[in-house]
Amino acid sequence: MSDKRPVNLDLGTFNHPLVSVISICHRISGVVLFVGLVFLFNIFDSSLSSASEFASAQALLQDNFFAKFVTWGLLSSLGFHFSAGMKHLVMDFGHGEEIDSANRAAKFVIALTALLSVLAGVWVW
Amino acid sequence: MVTTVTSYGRSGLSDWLVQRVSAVILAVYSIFMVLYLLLNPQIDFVQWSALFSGTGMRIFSLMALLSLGAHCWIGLWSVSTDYLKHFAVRFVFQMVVGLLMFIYTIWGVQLLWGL
Amino acid sequence: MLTVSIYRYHPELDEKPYMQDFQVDTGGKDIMVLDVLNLLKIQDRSLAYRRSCREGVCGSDGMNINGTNGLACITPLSSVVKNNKLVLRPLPALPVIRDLVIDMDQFYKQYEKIKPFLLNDTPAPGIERLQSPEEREKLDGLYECILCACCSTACPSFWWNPDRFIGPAGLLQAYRFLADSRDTATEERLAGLDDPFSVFRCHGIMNCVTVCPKGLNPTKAIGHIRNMLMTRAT
Amino acid sequence: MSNILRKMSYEAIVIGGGGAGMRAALQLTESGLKTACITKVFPTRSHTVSAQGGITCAIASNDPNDDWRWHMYDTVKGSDYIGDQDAIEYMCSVGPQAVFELDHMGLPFSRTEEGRIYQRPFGGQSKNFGEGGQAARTCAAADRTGHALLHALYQGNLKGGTTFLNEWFAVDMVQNDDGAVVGVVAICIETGETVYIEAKATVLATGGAGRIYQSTTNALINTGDGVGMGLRMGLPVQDMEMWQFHPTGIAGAGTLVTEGCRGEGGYLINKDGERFMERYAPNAKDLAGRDVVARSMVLEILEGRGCGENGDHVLLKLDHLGEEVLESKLPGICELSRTFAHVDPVFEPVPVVPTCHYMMGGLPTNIGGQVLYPESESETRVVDGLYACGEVACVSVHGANRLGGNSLLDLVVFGRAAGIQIEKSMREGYQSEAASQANVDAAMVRLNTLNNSESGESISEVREELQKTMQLYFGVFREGDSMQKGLELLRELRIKVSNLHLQDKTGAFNTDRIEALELQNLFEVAFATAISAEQRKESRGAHARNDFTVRDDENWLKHSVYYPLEERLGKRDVNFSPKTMEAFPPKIRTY
Repeated sequence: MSDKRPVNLDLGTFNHPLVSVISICHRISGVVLFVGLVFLFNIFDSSLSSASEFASAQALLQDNFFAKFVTWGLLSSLGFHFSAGMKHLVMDFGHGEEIDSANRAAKFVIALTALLSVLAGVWVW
Repeated sequence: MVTTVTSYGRSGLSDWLVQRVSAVILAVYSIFMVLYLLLNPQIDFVQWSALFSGTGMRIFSLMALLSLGAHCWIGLWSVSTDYLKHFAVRFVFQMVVGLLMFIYTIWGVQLLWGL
Repeated sequence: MLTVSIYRYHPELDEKPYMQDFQVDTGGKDIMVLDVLNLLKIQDRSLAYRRSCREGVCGSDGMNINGTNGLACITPLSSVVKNNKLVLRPLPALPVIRDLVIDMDQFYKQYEKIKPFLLNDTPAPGIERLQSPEEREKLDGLYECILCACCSTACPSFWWNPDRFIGPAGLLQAYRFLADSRDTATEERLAGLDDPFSVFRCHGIMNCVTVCPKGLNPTKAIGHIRNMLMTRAT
Repeated sequence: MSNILRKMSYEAIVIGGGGAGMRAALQLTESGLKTACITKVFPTRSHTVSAQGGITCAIASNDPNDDWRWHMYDTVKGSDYIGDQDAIEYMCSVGPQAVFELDHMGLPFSRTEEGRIYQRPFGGQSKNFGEGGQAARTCAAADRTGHALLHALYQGNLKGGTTFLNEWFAVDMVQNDDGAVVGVVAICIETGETVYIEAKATVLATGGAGRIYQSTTNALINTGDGVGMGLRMGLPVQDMEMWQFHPTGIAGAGTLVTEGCRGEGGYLINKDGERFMERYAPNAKDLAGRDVVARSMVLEILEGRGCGENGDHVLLKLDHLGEEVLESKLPGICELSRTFAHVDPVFEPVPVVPTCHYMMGGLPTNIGGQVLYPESESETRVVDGLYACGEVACVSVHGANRLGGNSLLDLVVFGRAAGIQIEKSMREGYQSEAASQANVDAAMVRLNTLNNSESGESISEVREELQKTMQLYFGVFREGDSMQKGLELLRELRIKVSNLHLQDKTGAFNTDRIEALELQNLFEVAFATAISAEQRKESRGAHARNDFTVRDDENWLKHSVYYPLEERLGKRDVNFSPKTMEAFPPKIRTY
């Protein structure tokens, strides 16, 4: 009988508090960065190979919209992963473990990420 | 209470600690790189490769590389044990992650010392 | 009239769970969700849910109320109902026995894992073991847990690893005994927790703190356990 | 329908997973007997969890000179002299040991500066046999003592390795041809399977039945299952007219506000803001016996000095204690008041009204928890194989009125005692004949009837009618004429109760079936209460009659005994022979 028993895990029906949204996004941004490593290592490889490859990598980042977008995406993910990671570290030291302070911290993470993403956009374009 | 062969240090505490320490190193490295590039918008190949040929920067970069490997492994191992419920799928995923991180590390070392 | 949508499942009659809508006359009063269920039980005798103390101290009637875990008996309609609709589902992640009744075995197993009892290897005195008010105060915010499972079943880490992650409720109790000056099994307790799952699956998501009907803070307790593990290791 | 049930066998079974049941189970498990604790809710959901103020016991923490004999004196006086003095002596003298065991088990008692268990004043407590003023004897874990105690006991049982049959409902006991109890027929609620659980010793620890009243502090599960099973088996019950109305149930909701509130310095006021208990009990004031305070409150309300729009409650003033005291000593009360009375006791008084709280009566037992069958006023015999402890039992330590904090002591002391007695009986070679198929079938009759019902009365309607009737005719104040009217209504209800319609016939977690079975138990308890109340023609303790307003020691310094088969009320002598001291003779009871 127990095999047949359903489990209520219909995530769409649950309320997800801000702090928990931050947490899952931290994870998602981490995975995004991991996937982006292919791109970063290739760029890094080119940039150190020779002057001409350096120039073409530079050109790619300056002219190709797709490359620019990927760069911006990775920078934004990094910004978020970084901010949320800071929140984690702060929590590890025993701060922000109450609902109110955690919510404030979560809002701060969002604000900081938004700012960093905009700055990253300005920088890339 | 729960031991797992594929966990990094096989102790929750060491995994946790490695995750934190590597995070700090990566954070500092990221900030340094971003600031460096921002302050040197007109950077050229000579300056760029000179940066990475200094011993200090090589050590710093190697630390970041190793941190990256550990950080990704622990993070993705944890992701895989959450969502991938089929043993074979999880195992293959973990092997791919492990292999990739190994490749990235060797690749990075080669880049830095190949200059 | 309040529209109440309830998760229904009967193992002998239904292949799959479904949502059933009811209309309930609450008399315009701000009653508790449990009162609504009791009214519904008059309409439909087949509706299954647990309840006992009806005052928030026994932990029987934990359920998912309009998307958030809570105790039906101390959740007034005014605090959850929007657009005149109440949606009741069983607590997440544990198998449903029938309707709003879940099988809590896994939850209790995790509780039992942490050895939820005082261990003291010294002979008991003829009176109580002395404990200062300051030492006793450390147990406040820990011993009050009613094992309703609202926290653990709100925790994504518990959703994915209910057999390996102790979960907030069990960890709160783990710390309750670690923090008790009368307990001498600290080393044994810590040794049992230092693996990648039992404690360290906690990612500070804090859903447990958000939903705890007793206002307790498992996240904090887990932090304390981690600090004790750190101290032990260094 | 097949009558061959699956059989499970134990040496001892405990029915009920509350404080008394788990204390008994722990004792039995530790003694090495193969024991199972059968409980209709997961143990920590039992009603013991709701106890707030504490466990009264002379552990001499607050006052180093405290003496269990003083506690005994208070309890005898509190019982209005129909508490059995040998049992009270046992409870008060063994109490400290039982409480220390709880501490060793891990119960997180509040503490004094010396590191000892914190004790607070409760109603009816005195020093030096009533001569030394108010005592503080109630050991407390903030205002969550019951919760702390129940969890500590569950934890103790986990440590000890007790077998629990969680969410199993006992339907009826099985009696062999010799009349000995040899187990119980029980339903596994999760699957709906019915099983005969065989045991040489069966302990009833099923708690109270406050749900016979409409307004009660009791949990929804307090349906008198043990008393119901006993009565159906033809066992007499004792002092069933004695129902304690707790002075401070939150008006409307019925949830309990501990006497500890008054122990910590709170007091009751009427609509004029008058501290009216000064008039009714000049010495003890708000800490008089619960029966005295409850009656005074009802009188205030009846005389038009009640509070609120309808003048139907009085107020419990706590704000003068200050936020710090309230949050540290009475945190649970603050929480309950905010939730159920929409009042913050830090700023406003809490609306309260006397609410049904505790059943002093129950199955008569001796100190070892053995259920007794009173043959005459002075003769009893033991019912073989059957034990009872806690609220379902009438040992009797509470007599006509229980003192606050004595229920938790009762359940640990006598749960433990029942375990010890069973172990002794087993060591002495107690044996009983196995049940025959007919014996088991007899215990299945009511379940079968219910399962076969095609039509009949609505469970919820009959239950509501029962509760209304009890509330109206058998409340704080009682009167012959109206009780006879109530009895008439109950006789009509009996027909309905035997003709309930079980709509849901399925197996898994069928709460319809459980509620029907519970309702039948409730009815048995209510009927026994009604007969006993109507026939005890005096006022004593919690039993207050407008037509017989004084205590009648000449005729009624007795236990009442209700014999269900003949629907007859008999009497039984009260024990006035404690073992180590002189008995306390009846005195006029004033506070």
